[in-house]
Order: sequence, then structure tokens, then C-alpha cells
Amino acid sequence: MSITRRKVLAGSAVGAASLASGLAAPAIAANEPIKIGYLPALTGPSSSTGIGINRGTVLAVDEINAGGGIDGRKIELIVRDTQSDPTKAVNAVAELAQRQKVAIVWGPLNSGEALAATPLIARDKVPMLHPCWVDELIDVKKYPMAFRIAPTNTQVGGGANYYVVDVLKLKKVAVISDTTGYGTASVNTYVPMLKAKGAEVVYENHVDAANPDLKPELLRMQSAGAQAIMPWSVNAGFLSRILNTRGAMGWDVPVVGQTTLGSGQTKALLEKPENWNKVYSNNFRQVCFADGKLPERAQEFVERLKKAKIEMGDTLLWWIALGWDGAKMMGDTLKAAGPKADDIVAHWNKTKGWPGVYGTVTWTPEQHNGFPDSEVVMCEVNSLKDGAFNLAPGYAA
Amino acid sequence: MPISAPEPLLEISGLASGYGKIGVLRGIDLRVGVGEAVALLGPNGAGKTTLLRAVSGLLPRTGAIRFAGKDMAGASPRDTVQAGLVHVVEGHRVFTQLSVFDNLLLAGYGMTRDERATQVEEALAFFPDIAAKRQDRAGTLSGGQQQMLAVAQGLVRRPRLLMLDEPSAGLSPVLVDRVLAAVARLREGGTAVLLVEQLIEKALAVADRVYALARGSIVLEARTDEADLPNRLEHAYFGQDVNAPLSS
Amino acid sequence: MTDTSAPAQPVRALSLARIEGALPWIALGLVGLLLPLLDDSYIGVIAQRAFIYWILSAGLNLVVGYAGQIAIGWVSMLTLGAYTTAALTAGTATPAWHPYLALVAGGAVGALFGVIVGLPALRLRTFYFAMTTLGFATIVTQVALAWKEVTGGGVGTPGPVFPWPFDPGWGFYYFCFILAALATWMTANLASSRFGRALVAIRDAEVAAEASGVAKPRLLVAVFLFAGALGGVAGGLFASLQSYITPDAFTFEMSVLFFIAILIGGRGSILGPALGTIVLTVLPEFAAPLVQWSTFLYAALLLLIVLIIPGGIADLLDYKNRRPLERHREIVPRPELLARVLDRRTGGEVLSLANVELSFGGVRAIAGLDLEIRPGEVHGLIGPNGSGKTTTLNVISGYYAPEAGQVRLGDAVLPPRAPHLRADYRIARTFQTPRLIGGASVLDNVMIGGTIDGQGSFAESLLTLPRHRRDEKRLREAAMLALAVVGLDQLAAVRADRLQHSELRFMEIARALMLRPACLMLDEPAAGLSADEIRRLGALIVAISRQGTAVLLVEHHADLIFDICDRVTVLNLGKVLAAGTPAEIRSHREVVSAYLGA
Amino acid sequence: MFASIVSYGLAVGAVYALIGITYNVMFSASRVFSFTAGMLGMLGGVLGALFIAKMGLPAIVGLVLVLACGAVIGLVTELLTVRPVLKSIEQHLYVLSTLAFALMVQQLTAVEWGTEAQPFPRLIPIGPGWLDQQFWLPMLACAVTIVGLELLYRKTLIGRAFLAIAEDSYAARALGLPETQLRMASFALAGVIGTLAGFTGAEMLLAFFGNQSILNFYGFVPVALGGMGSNRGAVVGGLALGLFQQAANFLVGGIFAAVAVFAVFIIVLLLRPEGLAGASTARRV
Repeated sequence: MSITRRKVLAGSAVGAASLASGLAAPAIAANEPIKIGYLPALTGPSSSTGIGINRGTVLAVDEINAGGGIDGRKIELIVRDTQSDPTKAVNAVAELAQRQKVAIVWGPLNSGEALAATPLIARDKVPMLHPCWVDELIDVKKYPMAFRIAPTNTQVGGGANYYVVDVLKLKKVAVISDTTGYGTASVNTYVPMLKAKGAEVVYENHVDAANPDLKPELLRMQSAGAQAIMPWSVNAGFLSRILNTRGAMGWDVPVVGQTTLGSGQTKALLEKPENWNKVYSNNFRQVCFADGKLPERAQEFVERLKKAKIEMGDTLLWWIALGWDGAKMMGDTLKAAGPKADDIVAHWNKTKGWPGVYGTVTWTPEQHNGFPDSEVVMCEVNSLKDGAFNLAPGYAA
Repeated sequence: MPISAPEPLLEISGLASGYGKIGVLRGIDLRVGVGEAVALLGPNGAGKTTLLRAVSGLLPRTGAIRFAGKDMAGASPRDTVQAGLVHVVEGHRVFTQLSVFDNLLLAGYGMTRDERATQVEEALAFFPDIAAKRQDRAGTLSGGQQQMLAVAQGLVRRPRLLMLDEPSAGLSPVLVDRVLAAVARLREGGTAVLLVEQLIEKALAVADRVYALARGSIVLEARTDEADLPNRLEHAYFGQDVNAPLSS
Repeated sequence: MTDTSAPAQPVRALSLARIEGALPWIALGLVGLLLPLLDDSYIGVIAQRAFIYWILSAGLNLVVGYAGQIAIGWVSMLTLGAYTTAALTAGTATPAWHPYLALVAGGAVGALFGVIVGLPALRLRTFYFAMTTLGFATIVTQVALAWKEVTGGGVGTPGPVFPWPFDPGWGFYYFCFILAALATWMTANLASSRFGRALVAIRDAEVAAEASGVAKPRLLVAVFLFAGALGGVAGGLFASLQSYITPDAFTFEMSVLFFIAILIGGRGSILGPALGTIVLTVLPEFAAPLVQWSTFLYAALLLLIVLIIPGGIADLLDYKNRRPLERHREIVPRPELLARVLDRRTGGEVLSLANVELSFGGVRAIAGLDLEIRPGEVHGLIGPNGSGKTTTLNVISGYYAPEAGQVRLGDAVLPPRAPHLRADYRIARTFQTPRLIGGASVLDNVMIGGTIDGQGSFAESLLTLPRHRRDEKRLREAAMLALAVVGLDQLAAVRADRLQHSELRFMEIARALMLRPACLMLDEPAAGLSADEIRRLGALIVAISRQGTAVLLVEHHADLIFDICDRVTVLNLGKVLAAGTPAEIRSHREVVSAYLGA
Repeated sequence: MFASIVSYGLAVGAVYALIGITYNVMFSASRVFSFTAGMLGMLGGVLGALFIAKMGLPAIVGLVLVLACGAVIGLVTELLTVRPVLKSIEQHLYVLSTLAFALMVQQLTAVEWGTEAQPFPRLIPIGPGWLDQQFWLPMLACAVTIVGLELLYRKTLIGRAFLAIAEDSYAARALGLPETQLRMASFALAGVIGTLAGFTGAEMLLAFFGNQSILNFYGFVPVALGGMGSNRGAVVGGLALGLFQQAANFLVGGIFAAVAVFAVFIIVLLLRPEGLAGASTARRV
């Protein structure tokens, strides 16, 4: 990894030394690296997303710096591992914004920390770019400098609901989540959306993810006549239990839901591979196989990853792509608008159809959610290959 | 010491012990000869139990302890038991959840299986009362039977010296006699006994020699056949020799 | 020795020590006050976090460090306070409250649940209690998850934003600072009051605390109430600092952090845990690469502390108690000062037992005992082992309820099974094994004895209101006097566990004298004393009785009994074998033979 | 549906019961309640998955290695966290020392093994349904442990020595029983039982560092309800807890099951601090 505290210290030592040698101030500024605050959860619970995203982010920053940086100035990532702990995120925001005076904050990558960090970053008037899905995190009035480079929960759930109701044509749906913030929020948002689409929600519950036995829950769904299960959780153990229980019951019902359904961890916890059949998880059109081929941008990106010897088998392509997009977006912006906060925000507000690997981003002054609905799709989880999936049956290629 | 004293088995000199900060014993000198029965008497709180605990290693102590020619200064209870110095603690503390037989087997912990079997039988032979109840849980025994069991536990190792702490406590007079009779038989069999007792007369009847302990020190040592012993004991107990007038 | 004035010098030394003890606080306060001059809001956030954690820890310190209750799951108070304040401010359950009012409500909810969580401590063993606090912490989190309408469920809810003057930024910083200072001040007041001493006594010498009239339930409830309130207030501030709270913010690790901070700081200290809290809040910021190891390191630190320096930081800082004491110390009691300790209004009543019976599991420990202990007399109680002396003492002390018969003081029947009420009757006692608070000064140990003479309430002590200050002054003077009486005044400031055994025996007598006892029971006071010390002890006991106190002396040292007793009762098999003057008893053949076991 | 409650309830209950026995075995020898009981359960699963799934060892070798590790960790627990504080047992420092040690091991596991739950290999390929090993393996382990302990206590001298130490350690010491060695043996035995619980329950609970706190609490509930030191109480309490929890899961569902268990635990303890089957202890003056 290219970002350590030692480097930060070394950087400031160089700064101090050059100041002492009496060089002209503008020259220093021109050589000083541009600091980007970065708040991934690299350790602790639910760190696998962070690790995946981190690979893309680090690769992009390294490439930008290898290519001469931003007008000769290097990008320096100041990384603070939040460990999925909001209190660490709050401390880190204060440090990044006030002490390090970073130009942009990239992250936090998890909603739990982002909920606490966003108002503070807004208070400190630092441009913020993040990939968290919780809708409330973007609000142009409360947080005018915060931008999202990923879909919202509404979009994600909408994609899944669309697939169940409009593609699979199923009307009776069971919605289940774990008790985390993400899980409960998802259910609360999606159930009304499903109902609005004319589906009947025959079961709805939050279950402790540590609960070893989900059979009672599935039996209830079954007896309620559910035709599809929609689980909302990022907990692989929880999801695999649903799939295993479904398999053990011999219940041939499609499972449609969150991306973690297709993660390697979930796969590892399956009792038998068949339990992964008829499971469709959220994914993103730009990084899915259609007829055995990735879209052009993604294909090119995969080649790049292979060249840089970045491991893909143990993570997901869209995580790496998202990490890459985030860093790339910041690099492009700094190049175009410079490191001043207002310039960055102004630039972002004008972004239209920015071609990311993960998604095509468009922001306006009124809309800081940049991800297009059309790119939120479902995929077949048992088609996992090199971290990417086939589009679910029923989508036009 | 009388000249006819037998060869020493247990020799203690300058022993001090206590509980944490509370020093109970000071400068104790005491000896028990091979095959000798010695009574250790003294009023409540004089430190008799403390002395036995210190000797068997249940309490930390300073001073010299030699047993059968071996230095026992740093010995643990396990060491002293293995050396043949067995301490039957106060209050017939047998293991109530285990059978009589198991209680005795435990006393032979660390011996070979055959040795243990024979010696348990030997110990049981001493106490026909409990031999009949060998499969009963020790908790179902009466107090006297429990005391006999405790003494029998002490015998399993064929000790050279058996220290008994108030074996008569809480027993009816008949049972006291039974227990003390067993002590007498032991002595006849050549086992030395150090007996702590409240019942002075009964203790004196069993013992060859007597020590009296008061306020943590030995205040009297005598043969049990010496004249005027009861009077001297009384003095030792009530401590008139250390009396000092008070001005209040 | 005709000088009857109590030596004042140790008192002066004590007040000097108090000024010295305040220095670290003044330094910490100055740092806190001036920190905003750095204008580094990162430091500000870390400091706010330290203040907030300390507000909770200050209260928890009374529970853990002082009362010795192992409440591992105290993070639940933070959770409750945070959600109460946040939900009331946001108006999810009720019309929206003003943030400051909501903060007060957070404190109130914390106080309420502090008591609910604390109550099991009155009945449960340590480990069980630790488990219940953990269980409660889990329940709170589960409820926060489930009660979506109010708490926002797993999504969480925004924290309160306090308006001017304590608005976010340095305003809020000063708010946290002031409240932390207030919490420190109040806990320090309490810790140095009779309530604080009683808490430590419950931890280290529960029996002695009871005998001194400490009502454990009431005291613990008050402490849990206060600690819960501080936890709740800290929670409200925490919610504001975090700007947004979700149930996952309140982790078990956080609970352990508070707990470890206190233990690293040292039990029975306030400065130590405060430093511990600061260190544990700040440390992770300097050790970013070690972040994932932080819990491991805290736990390792805890293990080291427990195994190597159980006294914690406070012990390391306590250089004064490492100064060597004079080696050959003599205890010279000054009975002539007694008249100033014991006031005569309380004496003059006879303690009597009438036909008391008690048996344990079929064994009759006391079988129809009559006993009369008269004021102004020393009454000796002797007998062989198992004759019922200790049982008699325990019946009088209220540990056992007699199956028949009564214990009276004058005309009043003493309530059975209520040891903590004996002090109200001015019945004091000492113990076979001295019961002391090893970590507290000799003076503090003695002041425990005067607990029931305090007038001020718990709240008055928290705020050092005048009544509390009068109490303290009076108790301190009385304790110094009592120490002068037993000859230990020079050692008043020394930690009690540094004393010799014989000194502890006299210290216990001083503690008992604090009650100005109508009846004083001494349980083997001469055990472990030298002949010289026994003689001085005898003279002291006689002098106490001559002030009009009824003294009951259980003792094995027959010479002491016969020398100083006015009357002796001999017990055997739970009955009176003989009673009379020492001379009569001495020549009583049955007594001699019972003693000699004939 | 009923079958699901019973099979899962008994299986989970058997794991709780075994953890309860782990508490008891340590308690009997030392009068110490150790926070390491849940840790042992957690390690049983993690080490089993490590040896068998990651390192590819045969299942039986893996099991033996896991139990051996358990015994060693038990010994370390005794040496490091119990013996040094045993002298001042009334200060309850053991609560802190064992908690600290358990937290260290848990954090080490989280860092080295990862914080994601990982699968535990299926050892015996029969099932699904009732014959599934995840149901009968914990029950079998529980039965084997109970029978084994009973045989140990009734038929061997060392077993009787355990009982003797548990009843009256002073008298046992006076009798020349090697108290320290017996205590170490007890902790090693507890290590074996605790890791066995984790190993057999791991297909259900997964190899997950977070199982430690769950097992610590749910393993303690049967001890608290059944009376400390009583293995029979722990088994009855454990199975009852498992069934209750599953039934609550089914009947009221989700979050409230956990709340119900905690509520019952606290209420029972407040009404009968010595447990439903235990006897009260004497006072200390």
C-alpha cells in the first residue's frame, strides 16, 4: 500500500526543510502532494468490501502518480482504517479535515460510518465522494458537497423489485433482513415499493444474523405462499443459511436480493453447490457478462488488473471497479478543477455521463446521486467467474 | 529431656507461623520420638491447630523441621505425607459425596494399586463400625463414624507419625473412648502419635509425654507420669506465671 | 503524658496532602481550558471524546473502583442516554424537546436504569452480576434495533445538536469540559465523604461496614443512580459528538474500554482512572497501524495490571506510601483522652440476653443463654472451642436470629438479622481477624466507624454543601482523637495495609470508639499481641469501660481475662457453666475441669 | 416445524450444556468462573476448520489436534490467569484476568482468522434432515462427555480426587492430594470439553470469532439456572435453553427471542440466586 503515516510525516518533513532553505512558497505548493482523505474499513467486521474497493483505489492512485500526478503534484491518500466503527470514523474525519486539510474525502465505504461522518464532513466544508447506498446520505441542502458514485438503496431495491415483479412475474414475496442498520433500512424502504408495484408482501421480518436456525422463518414464508424470497443483508453467514435451509426443504423458490448473495464467502458456506441455483443478486450492467462477454470498458479494466497482478478471484470485480472509479473520478476532477473545494464541487455539479468502469456518472446541482437506474441489474450468482457474473435471465443484452 | 528418650522422629526448633500478618506461633521447640505418643494441650487460641498445620506444610512457616532425619523446612503437605508424617485435620472433614471406600482410596493417592488395596483393608480393619459401611456415602455416617473414617484415612499410608487434631471434638463420650482406644492401639503397633486434645485426662491417659501451648509458645513439657502434672497444667492454662498487676 | 490535646500535626499534614493531591487536577484543568487555543479541531474532537468517556467512567469508577462491583456492561447507560437524548430532540416519540432538556432526560433515564441494572448486585455473586450487566447491554442494543419508530432501528437516528452557547465546535467542547469537570468534582467529593468511605468498606471489609451501620442496599442504590445518570448524560453528549447514532456504535469493546480504563487507573482512585481514560482514548490515535490490535493491547494491558500492579496507575503515583515507616514503633494509648471521645449521654444501659437459643442443623450452639453486660464493667466471656462464644457475639451483632429469647439494650429489643442496625443502638465491635480497608489511610478506616453520625445526605456530599463539610470536619476530628486515644495518631495518614498486626487491633478499637459505644464487644483483641501490648490493651479496655461503656470481652488469654474483667461468664456447650468475679471463676472447680477437659 | 424446533434446539442446547460443563469443571477445581469457556468453544470451531478445511488433515486427526490445543490452552489459562490470583480469590481478580485473556485470544483470532464466519467442513456425509451431523454430533458429544465424566468420577482415582478437591480443597491438601496438578488437569480437561463443544457445534454455528461472546453467555445461563458445579443441572439447563430459544425464535421470532432469554435469566437469578437446583451458601462471619 502506498499510504502510511510515515510518508505523511516524511512529506511534512520535506515541507519543513524546504521552508527552512528559503525557497519561494509557490514552488513548494506546486510540488506538495495533494492529500485525499480515505476512510475504508480494512479490518474488523464486514471489511471484505473495503478490501476489494481498496485494491482498485490504490491501483488508480498509483497509476495517476506514475503518470506524473496532477500537474506534477502527486496524490497522497491519507488512509484511516475505520474498522466499521463509527467512533473511529468521527475521529478520523476531524483529523483529515482539520489537521491534514485534505482536498477531498473518499469514503467512508460503509453506511454505518458514513451516517456519522457525513454531517461532520459537511460542517468542515470538504468535498466528499462516497459509494454508500443509504439514501439519506445525499441531500443537496444539508450536505451540498457530498456526492455519490454508486446507486442508492432505492435504486438497488428497485432493481430487485423490478426483476421479481416485472421480469419473473411473481406477485407473492417474502422480505427478510438481518437486524443491522443496512438490513432494517432496506426492508423498510423496499416493502412499500413492492406494494406500490402491485406485489403482495406475504412475509416481512428482521432476524438476528447470529441465529443459527432460519428454518422457522422459511417455513413461515412457505406457508404464507411466498413465490420469491428477497433477503437484505451483507452477512454471508445469514444469507448462506437462508440458501441452505431452502435447499434442505427442497423448496424451489427464487432468491432475489443483495450483492452479498453472490460473494465468495456465501459460496464457501453453502452446504452443496446446488443451493446457489436460482439465486439472483444485484449487480451492475457495466461489469456483468452478457452472452459470455464483458462490456468493453470492463474488459479493458480486467486486462489492466491482470497486468498489475491484482488478485480478483477472492473478491468481486465491481468492488475493484468501484474503488478504481472513485480514485479516477477524483484524479480527473483535480486535473480539471484544481484542489479548491468550491471548484471541485462546481466541477462535480456539471459532471455528465462520466464513463466509469463501474457505472456512468451524472451529477447536477440538484441531484448528487450519480448512478443511472438502467445500470442496476440482477445477475446469476452461480455464474461467478473471475469476480464477475452473468446477467440474470430475462434482461436484454 | 529424660535420658531414656527414644530416638527422635520429629524435631522442631525455632518454629514460627501464623496467618498473613497475624503471627500465632513463636519459637516453638518440640520433638516426638519413634513410636512415642505425645499430647499437645493448651487453651483455646493457643495455636495448637496452627502448629499442626505448620508442621504438615498447610501453613507457611519459618524455623527448622526435621522428620526421620530429613529436612522438611520447605515441604508441601504432599511431601510430608509421602515422608510418613500424616495430619488428620480437625472437624472430621471427610468427603461426604464419596463412599467410605473411595475416601480411603484417596488417602492412598499416588501409591500402587495393590499397595493401596491392602492398606485400605488394613485401615478398615481398625474400625469395624465403618468397615461394614464401606459402600455408603461418607455423608451418611454419624459424626463419630466420620471421625473414625478420618483417622482411618490417616492410617492408609502406614504413617510413622500421625498427627491428630481434636479427634474427640463433637463426639459422645462412648465414641471418644473408641477413637482414643484406636490411638492407643496404633501406638502399640509402633506408630508415633502427636495428639491435640481438649479432654486433658483422656489425652494424658494415652500419651507418654505432654506439651502445653499457651499464647503461641510452649509453656510446659513433661512426662505424663510426673507428679503434680494437673496443677502445672492449670497454671500453664490460666497463665498466672505471666501475670502482671495492672494499674488502672 | 498529661497533655490532653490531640496532636494537630497530622491534620495539617493531611490538608497539605490535599493541596498536593489537587495539583494534577489543576494541571489537567488548565490543559483542558487552554486546549482550544491550539485551534485544532481534531485535537478538539479527541478531547471531547475523552471528556465524554470520562463523564461515564467517573460514575462507573464509583461502582467498579470504589464499590468493587464488576459491571462490565455499563456501555448500556451510554446507549440509553444517547438514544433518549437523540429521540427526544428529534421528536420521534413525543413532541420535540429542547436539546438541553433532552440531555437532562437522558441523565434521568440513565439514573433509572442504573438502579435497575445495579439491583442484582445486592443479591448476586460477582461473576453472576458481571454476566447480568452484559446481558442487559445486549438487551438494550436489541431493543434499539427493534423499536424502529423511536430509535430508527438499525438505520439509527441523528444525534442532538446543542444550540448556543454550546453549539458544535468549541462551544460543545467547553460543554463537555465543564460537565467532565463537574463529574470529577462531584465524584471526588463523594469519594472523600463518608459515603465514599462506606463504598470502599463494602468492597474490602463488608462485615465491618455493616457493623458500623452502613446500609449497603441504600448506599448502592444511590451510587448506581448517580453513576447511571452520569452514563446517561455522557450518552447524550456522545450522540451529539457522533452526529448520528446506530446500535453498532455501542460495542462490547467500548464497554471493556471504560472498564479497563478504570482498572488501569487503579481502584479507589479518581485521578488514576481519569488518566486511564485519557490514555485509552488518545492512544489509538497515535497507533493507527495498530488499530486492529487495539482490543488485544487493551486486554494485554489489563492482564498485566491485574497480575503485576493490581493498584494501577494510582499506586505508581502514590509515592508517599512508599516512604519507609519507622521500624520500631510503639503503641502508646492515651486513655486520659477518652472522656473527650465518649460522651456519657449514651452509656448507662445494660445489654442483656434472656434465654437465647440457637441451633445449626440439629446441633444446639446456644441452649438457653442468659447474659447481662453492665455499663462501666468489663465482662469476660470464655469457654472451650465450640462452647458458643462466637455464636453469642454473632447473635448480639445481629447476624443470627435467635430461635428463642431476646437480646435487649436497656428496654429496647434488638431486631434480629439486622447487623447494620446495631450501630444505631451504639453497639460496636471488633473482629477476630481485623477487617480493614487496606488501600485507605488509617484515618479513613477509623472514620468509617462514625458513618451513622453524618447528618448530610448523599446529594449534599456530591455538592460539598455546608452540612457535608461540617460532618467531615467533625468526623475527622473525632477520628484523630480516637486514634490519639489508642496511640496511633502519628500513623493517621499511612495506608492501613502497611500497619503491623498489633496496630490493626488498636485501629479497630479506635474505629469502634467512633460510635461512642454504649456497648463494645471485643473479639479476641489480644491475639497476636506481645505481652507489653496486651498490658496496654488491658489498661485501655478498662479505661473505656470506666467511661460508662459496657464491654464484652471474648478472649483466650486467661490472664488478661482474670486481670481486667469485673465479671466473667464461662460457656460450655452453649450454656452458662459459671458466672462471677474473676476470683470466683478462678477457683470454680467445674470451670477448671471444663477447661482442662476432665 | 416441531421437528425443526426439537432438532435444532437440542443440538444448540447440547453445545450450551457442554460450555456449561466447561465452566463447571474449571469452577470445581478452583472456585473460579472463567471467561475462557466461550473462548474454548469458539476455538473448537475455528481450529477445526483450520486443521481440516484449510490444512486438509483427516477429520479424526483434526479433532485430536483441536482437543490437544484445547488442553494446552486450558493449561495456559490456569498458569497465566488463575494461579497468580488464586491467593486473593475474594477480590475476584480472576474475573478480570480471565476476561483479559479471553479477549486477547478472541482478538488474535479475529486478526489471524478473519472476522467473517467461515464454513466448517462436513465430516460425515449423511443427511439431510434428522441424520444431519450438525444435529446429532453435538448431542453425541454431550452424551459422551457426560458418560465420560461420570466414569471418570466414579471409576478412577483421579476422578475422585477431582470431586474431593471440589468439595473440600483444604482436607484434600492435608491428605496429600496434589492440588496444583489436579487443578491443572481440570483446566486441561475443561479445555478439551470446551473445544469439543465448539468443534461439534461448528457446522451449525460456523467457525466464527464472534461465537465467543455468544457461547460465553448462553453457556453460562445453564450454570446459573442449574446451580454452579452441577453438570446434570448444566445439561438439563442447556437443553432447556436450546429448546426455549428455538421455540421463541419460532413463536415470537427475531429479536425478541434474545430478549426473552435474557429476561428469564435475570428474573430467575434475582428470585433464586443460587440457581433453580442449587443450595444457598453459608454466611461469611
